[in-house]
Order: sequence, then structure tokens, then C-alpha cells
Amino acid sequence: MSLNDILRPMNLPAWIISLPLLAAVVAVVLPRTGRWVSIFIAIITPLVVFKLCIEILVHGALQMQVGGWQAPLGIQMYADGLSAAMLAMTAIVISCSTFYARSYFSAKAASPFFWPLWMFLWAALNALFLSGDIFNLYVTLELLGLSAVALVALSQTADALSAAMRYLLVSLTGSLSYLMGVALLYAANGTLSIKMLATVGPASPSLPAAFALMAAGLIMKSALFPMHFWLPPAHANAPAPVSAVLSALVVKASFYILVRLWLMIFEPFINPSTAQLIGMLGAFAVIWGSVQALLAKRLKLLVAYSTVAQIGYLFLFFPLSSTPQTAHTAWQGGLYFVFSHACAKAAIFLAAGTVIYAFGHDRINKLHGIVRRMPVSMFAFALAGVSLIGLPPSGGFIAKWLYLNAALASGQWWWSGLIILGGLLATAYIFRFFSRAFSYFPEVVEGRPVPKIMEWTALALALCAIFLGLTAPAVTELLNAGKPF
Amino acid sequence: MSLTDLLGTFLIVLAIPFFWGGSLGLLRFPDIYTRLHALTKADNLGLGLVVAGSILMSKEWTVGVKLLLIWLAVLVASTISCYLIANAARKRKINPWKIP
Amino acid sequence: MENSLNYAAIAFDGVLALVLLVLAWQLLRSPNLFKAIVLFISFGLMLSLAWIRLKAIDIALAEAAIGAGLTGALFLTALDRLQRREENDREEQDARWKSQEKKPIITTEASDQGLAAMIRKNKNHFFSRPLQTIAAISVLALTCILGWTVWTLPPFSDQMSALVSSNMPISGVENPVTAVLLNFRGYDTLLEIGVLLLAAVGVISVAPSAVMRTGSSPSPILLLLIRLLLPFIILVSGYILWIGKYAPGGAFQAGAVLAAGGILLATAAVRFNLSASKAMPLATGIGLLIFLLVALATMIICGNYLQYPVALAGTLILVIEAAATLSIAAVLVRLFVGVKSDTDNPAPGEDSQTLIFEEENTIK
Amino acid sequence: MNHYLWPALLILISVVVGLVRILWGPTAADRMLAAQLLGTGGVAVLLILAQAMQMPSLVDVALIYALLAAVTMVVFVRRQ
Amino acid sequence: MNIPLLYELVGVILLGMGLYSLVVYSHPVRKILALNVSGAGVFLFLVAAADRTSGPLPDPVPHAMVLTGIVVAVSATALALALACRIHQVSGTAPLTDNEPE
Repeated sequence: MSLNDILRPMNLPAWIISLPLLAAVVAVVLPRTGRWVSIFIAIITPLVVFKLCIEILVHGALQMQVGGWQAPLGIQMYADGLSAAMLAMTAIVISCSTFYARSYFSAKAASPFFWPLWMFLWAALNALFLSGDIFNLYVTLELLGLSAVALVALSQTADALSAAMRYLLVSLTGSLSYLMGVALLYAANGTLSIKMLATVGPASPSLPAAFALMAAGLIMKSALFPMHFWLPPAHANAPAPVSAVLSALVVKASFYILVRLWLMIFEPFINPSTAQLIGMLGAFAVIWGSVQALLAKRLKLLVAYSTVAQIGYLFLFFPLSSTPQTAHTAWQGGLYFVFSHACAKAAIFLAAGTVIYAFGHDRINKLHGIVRRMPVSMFAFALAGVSLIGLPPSGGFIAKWLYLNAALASGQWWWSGLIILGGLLATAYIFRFFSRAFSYFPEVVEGRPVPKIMEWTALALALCAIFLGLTAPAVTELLNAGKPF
Repeated sequence: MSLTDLLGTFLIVLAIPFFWGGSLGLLRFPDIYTRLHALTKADNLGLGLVVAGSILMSKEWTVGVKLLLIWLAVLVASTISCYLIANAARKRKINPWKIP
Repeated sequence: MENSLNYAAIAFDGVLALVLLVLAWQLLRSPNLFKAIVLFISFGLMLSLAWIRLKAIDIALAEAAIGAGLTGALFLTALDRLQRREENDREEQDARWKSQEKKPIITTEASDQGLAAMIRKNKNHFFSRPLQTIAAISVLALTCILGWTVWTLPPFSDQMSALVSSNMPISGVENPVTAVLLNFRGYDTLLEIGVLLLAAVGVISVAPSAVMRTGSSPSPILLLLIRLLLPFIILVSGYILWIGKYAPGGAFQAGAVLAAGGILLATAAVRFNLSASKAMPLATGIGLLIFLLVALATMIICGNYLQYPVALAGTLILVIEAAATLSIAAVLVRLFVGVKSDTDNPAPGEDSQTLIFEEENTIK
Repeated sequence: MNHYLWPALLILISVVVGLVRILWGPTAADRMLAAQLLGTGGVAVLLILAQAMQMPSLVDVALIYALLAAVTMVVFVRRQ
Repeated sequence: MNIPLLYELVGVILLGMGLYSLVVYSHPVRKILALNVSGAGVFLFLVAAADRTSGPLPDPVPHAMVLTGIVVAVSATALALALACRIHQVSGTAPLTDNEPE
């Protein structure tokens, strides 16, 4: 049996899920090997993901019947361009963060618990992006939520533990609400497969209620205003690589589910004003998050509030895609936001982590002139900031450009005003930090030396955010493979 | 309905007053020690009657054995927890009720 | 005759439904947390009667073991720890024992009020009267809308039950729920055993000490209880695991029963050291490990993830379930020990003895 | 066989009446005791339901009830 | 009024009660209890719905889903309780205060 047999296209999704899961088990059973197994997996899995992306680009979407059981009886895994792109994003961010974490956690007591949790988180994300079954999605959501909470708690400080507790409660409430929606859908339609639910035909009266429950749960989990209250403390107090992954990937996971369910099941049956309402919440999030970021005293808190703002942009997808001619542009714009924000925000959190690693704190007022101490990290910060603000040629620019096009073409000019305002506010809060970090400061700031790899992984992610702007055609081509509408 | 079924039903019906007795005792008796009596005696006897009735009505002997085991387990568990609770209460200096 | 039967069913279900609602209401609003937890345990027991009335015997088994037994034990232990710290005074503790009703405020409420004060200072939190009313109204509205939706639900489709029963002969087992759990939707179960293991790692990372200490040696009567009950519990666990192939039962229920035995043992001991056992990490991981290996092997050989060969399905399911039972039990015990153990004051010179029933002698 | 639901109902009601002790207290032990009552009464109800619903596997549920009622009790007694 | 519908409605009401307590009470143990009650409500709804089939036996899929859900619930409860105890230990106060990092 050759390697090609084992890695048949249909097997790739299962491998992508199983590899991190296997690493997690090994890390539990043999705690000492956890680090090396995880690093090994962090090298292998991206290759498998890459192979899957190529496969989907060439042959289109894949559908797997787990256990060999057909649709309503068994669970489907479903891999289209969207899933593949999400998987690729996850692989890039987690791989980089893994190398970062190896140094970050090398001397910490939390290390033996970090690696299994980390691998569980990755497995959960991969399983989530590949799932084609609403109940299976619930299980992956729980796996994701619990691993994220446990990772936040790893800091072991009172603040981190409290943040983890609140995050856990919100996350559980969200999944409960989602589960009730699943129950209603199943009770009305007798199937859990997304593909089959997509063809349910005439709306049953329980569909709006199911949508409301699922959307409420997922919105809670992705921290859309006004359910964002748990995010800043959780993301600001977690260990740096954890913050990076939480902000870059975990909140996007529930957004991804919402988008998928919206496009495939609910959109035709739900009152269009719902989309406007969600868009309004997004707008509030952009403004509120940006203003709070401007006021934040700590660097990581600033970055966390910036995540609140950027999540707002994602949800503009719902109103912008409401007319058929702009649906496609909005779809690409929304996903471009997801990817560019993932790389940029991960880079920024990793860079902020190096700051804490070196100086032991992240109070913005006391970080004068640190660019001389850590030029690479600050360069990464600057590049990622360019993407967050949305300046060309970054991925963030493409995202905003697509959104602006969609807003104008669908006659909803007010959203374009919001996008520009959000960009200005982002400029303000990014430069608030830069004005300190890049200021001339006669004395060299004292601090612990930072391992090279930590700075360079941050830079690699920031470069990804920029390159996303340059490689737009390839990415959009992948996204269009097996597009769900 | 066969004779064993009839007898079984009778035993089950006979159990009901014991459970009522246990519950009333739990509510009416004045302190924890007396309440323990009400529960562990009346209820376990009631359960014994239910078990006996069910054994008479069960069709397979394996079920009968299982039923007996259940009763034994409940007897052991409740006897011992009764002791443990009373002991814990005594240690924590909860005084028995006295006629005022 | 026919009518009287229905009356009996309606009366029974009506009473049960009412009891469930009243219990839930009482437990949620009770100011005394200990009372709330005991009510929660009773709620779990009542709920398992409801599962039976709905013909969900598998769930009733799990609820009887997990819902009422384990969750109750977890809550009791956690509450004990949360309250212990606030009352170093032995006398105060006695006062709590004697008159829980008269002075429920001593511990729980004290922390509640302290918290309330903290929260009141902070504006953007929910506690003020008007907000409470708003919450009540919106939840009421939500419940009414949901209730109406449920009322108007179309009749349940039979297609899934039909599919399950037509595929039962090739599933390898005879109990439909086991077939769904381990064959038709085995992937969910795989991930879910992952959730359990993950929770164990999470709890360990928060409470790294695997040593559980109870101040006093157990009374000989308690040891007798364990001696009588423990072998029986292990036997029943094996029985539930085995019967799962044919009738309600299976890995979760068996694992929960086994875990209850472990908890019984751990609680009775003066000192219970889980980390002394070298096999413990393996026991926690083996369920997921075997499940994953089977899944990958079937994928390579049969073409689909978790696609068992029909002839081997029964055996493979039993192997997976046996490993899962062990893991579930190990994880649940670890969760309990994690909630119970005091991380701050590790005893000097931890030896590797697993179980100590007698209080340590100070003179050696 | 459904008429066996009547004795089951009567025992259930007696158990529920006993549960009032959980609300009244006054000591923690009283509350635990009432929960224990639910254990024994619950086993009885289950056994009768096994007859009423013609489901022999209910006996297994009763078995678990009987075995695990002791666990919470022991955890309670061994609190510090 | 048929029996499954009764239990479905009980499930919905339990969900509502649990959510209300979750929002209103601040003590973490209380919140965790509330979550467990609302979870029970969802499970009850799901299983009751499964019993509305026309056949003699209920649909086993929701049963499997609820079993999964129960195990997830007990894991989450344990994690939450362990966290609550740990917070208590580290900070000396009850958890969930709003100490935003400064």
C-alpha cells in the first residue's frame, strides 16, 4: 500500500482532523513527548491541507460519507473552496504560533498542559470547517469552546481565570442556544445534514425560530456587539500564542458556521431586514471596538478591542450580500476580511507577546522607543497594522475595496461611510501605539532577550497579511470552487 | 390473570402504605434521628414488597435474581448511609429531640 | 378499560411534569446553595423517570449515573471547597449544620452579596431591578414564542427511524441507540470522547494536584460499605457495557458507573493519589486512541473513515466501547479529584502510595 | 398492563411529598435524607414501571439507582 | 394533549427558567446549575420530539444526540467548577468580578 493510497483525496479531510487529534492523545498519554509531537504535526498537517486545496482547485468540492453511511443516516464531511481556504488559514496561523509557542512556553510550568489543549483546538477547528452536519457542528463547537477556555486559563492569574470562567459560561450558553436550534430543525425536518436541509422546500413555521436560536448562539460565540463583553478580558489575559489563535481563528469559526447556514439553509426564508439588523450590530461593533481600543491602556487590550471592531466588519456581509448582483462581491469581501484579519491579528498578538516576554508588561505609556530593542517585531506590527487599517497592497485593503464596491452597487452607501470611518479609527489606535514605540528615546530600554524565532514567526504572519493582497486572484479562485450559492 | 400475577399485584399495592408512612414520618417527626427511622425502615420494607411482587410476576429467573440483588444493594446502602448520617450528625453536636 | 389506562398515563406524566418544573424553579431560586444542589440531584432522578416515560432507556441509565450521581457529587464537592475557605471557624461551621434555615446567609449569601456589591459598582452588568425585570420579560417572551413554535411543529418524520431499523442488521449490534452512537454517527462519539479527554486536561491544568485528602480516617462501617458495594459496582459496569450490544446500555453508562465506584473509593480514603498510578495517563487516553486508530485503519482498508467491515463491526464496536468505558471512568474520576483536590498545600514528601485508609502515623 | 401506573403514581406522589423535607431542612443532613428517600422510592417506581411499560431493561436503571444513591451520600458525609 | 407534547413544553419552560437564572444570578455555582437545567430542557425537548413518531419505537438518533450532550454537559460542568474553585483559591473572592485588565 503506497502513500498515495493512504492519502487518497477522499481521505485527506479525515487525516486533517485526525493528525492533531492523535497528537493530542499522545501528548496526554506521554506528556514529555507532547512538544515534539505537536511540532511534528504542525509541519505535516499544513502539507496535507495544501494537498487538499490543490485537489479542490482542480477537481472541485469533495463530499465524504463518514462510516460509509449515506446522508440522513450518517454524517457528511464536506470540503469546498470555503472550507479549504479556512483550513489553510488555520494551518498557517497555528503552525506559526506553534513555533512561537515552543519558545514562549519553554520555561513555563503550564507547558505539559498546553500542547494537548493546543492540538485539541486545532483538531476542533479542522473538524468544524469540514463538517456537513449540524449536530456534528455542535460537538465541534463544544470541543473548540472548551479547549479555548482551558487555554485562556493557562495563565493562571486571577484575571485570566475570571476571564476564562466568563468565556466558558458564554460559550456554553451559546452552544446550548445553537443546540436548541438544531433540535427544532431536526424535529421539523428529520435530518441533520446541511445538504439535505438546504432542499427542505417550503418554510416550516419553526425555521425562523431555529435560525434565531442558532444565530444568537453563534453571535455570542463570535463576540458580535453587544455580546462582546467576554472577549477583551479573555483575549488580553491569555498567553500570547493563545490570544493570537483565539482572535485570528476561534471567533471566525462560529462566523463561518453562521455564513454557511445562512447561505445554504436560511437566507430564502428569513426576512431581509434581519440582515440589516445584523449589519447594524456590526456597525456598532466597529465603532465601539475602535473607540475602546483608542482608550485602552494595555497593548494586548488594545489589540483585543481591535478584534471586536474587526468582527463587526465581518457581519456587514449579511446586509451587503442581500442583493443578487452584489452577493458575490460581498462574499469575497467578507472572506477576505476573515483571512487578512486572521494573519494580521495573529501577527500583532504574537508581536505583543514578544513585548511582554521582553519587558514583563504591556502598558502602552511605558513602551517608549522599543523599536530599537525589537525591530523585527515592530516591523511585523507595522505591516499587520497596514492590513488592519486597510491600506494597499494588503489583504485588508482588498477586503475593504470589495465591501465598498458591494455597498455602492447595492445602493447601501451608508455602509461605505462606516467602512471609511472604521479605517480612520483603526489608523488612530494603531498610531497611538506607534507614536510611543517608534519615538526616539535616548536610553535603551532594559529587557530580557527575545528568542529570534518568536519575532520571525510574527513577521511571517504579517507578511502573509500583505501577500494576501498581492495573490488575490488565486485566493478568489479557491473560494469559488464549490461555492455554496 | 394467573394466581401469581394476582399475588404480585397484591404485594405491590400493599407496598404503597409503607411509602406513605415513610414520607409522612419524614415530614412529621421532630429531628433527624427519628426521621432516619421513618425512612430506612418503612421505605425499605415497601421496596421489599415491590421487589417480591415483581419477582412473582417476572417471566425469567435472571430478572428475579437481579431484582433480589437490587433489594440487597438498597438495604446495604441505606443501612450504612443511615448509620453514617446519624454519626455525622452526632459528631456535629446536633442534639436529639426531647419531649418538651 | 382503555380509558382508564390513558387516565393513568396522563396522571403520571402530569404529576411528573409538574414535579420537574417545581423542582427546577425551587432549585434555581433557592438562596441556599446546598439546598439547590440537593434539589438538583432530585431533579436528575426525576428527569430519569421522564426519560423512561419517553422510552429513552439509554438516556435514563446515563442520567441515573451521571446526572444524579456524578454531577451531584461534583457540585457538592465544589460547594464544600468554595465555602470551606470562608469559614475557618469551626463553630461557625457547626452553626451552619445546626440551623441552615435560620442563617443561610453565613457563607453562600455572603459571597453573593460581596459579589453583588462589586457588580453594582460596575455599571455594565446585570443586577439592578429594572434589568432583572427586562430579563424576565424577554425570557418569558422567548419561552412563549418557542412554546408556540413547538406547539405548531409538524408531525415527526419517520424516515430516520425507518432508515435505522433497515440498517440494523449490518450495524453489528442490536440496540438501535448503540448502533447510532458507535456506527451510524460514530464520528460524533469519537469527537465527544475527545471532549471528555479535553475536559480532563483542562481540569488538570487548573488543578494540577492529583492528590485528594480528607481529614479523617473513614469509619469501619464506611469501609464495609465499600467492600460490599465496590465489587458489585464493577460487575454491574461490565454488565452494562456488555448488554449495550443488545439492550439499553453501553460505554457511557458503564463508564459512569465505574467512575462512581472510583469516586466512592477516593472519597472514603484519607489520601487518594491518582498520579501514583503510572497507568493513569494511558487509561485516560486509551479510549480516544483506540477509537482513532480504528477509524484510520478502517479508512485505509475499507475506504471510509469509521467504515467497519460488516463481519467485524460487532467486535470492533465492543473493543472501542471497552476502551472508551475505561477512559470515561478514568476521566470522570480525574474530574472529580480535580474539583476536590486542594492545590495550594501539597503535603511534604508525597510518596507514591495510591490509597491510604488510615490516618498517617506521626511517629514512625 | 398500564394499570400498574396507578401504584407507581401513588408511590411517586408519596416521594414528592417527602421531598418537601428538602425545602424545609433545617439541617443539611435532613435534605440529603429526603434525596435518599427519592432513591428508594425511585427504585420502587422504576420496578413498577417495568411492569407497566413491559420493559424489562428498566430493571437495569433501577440497579444503577440503587448502587449510585450511596455515592452522593458518601461524598456528603465525607465533606470536611 | 398528547404526552410527548407535554414533555416538549416542559423542556422549553426549563430552558427559559435556566436562561433567566443564568442572566440574573451572579454566583458561579448558580450559573452552572442554571446551565445544567437549561441543558436538561433542551434534551427533554429533543427526546420528547423523537417520541412523536407514528411507529411503536421512538427515533433513536435524538437519543444518541442527547447521550452525547449529557457527556459534554458533565465535562463542561466539571471544568467550570474546577475553574470556580481555582479562582476562589487564587483571588480569595468569588469569581466573575469584572476586573478588566487595566
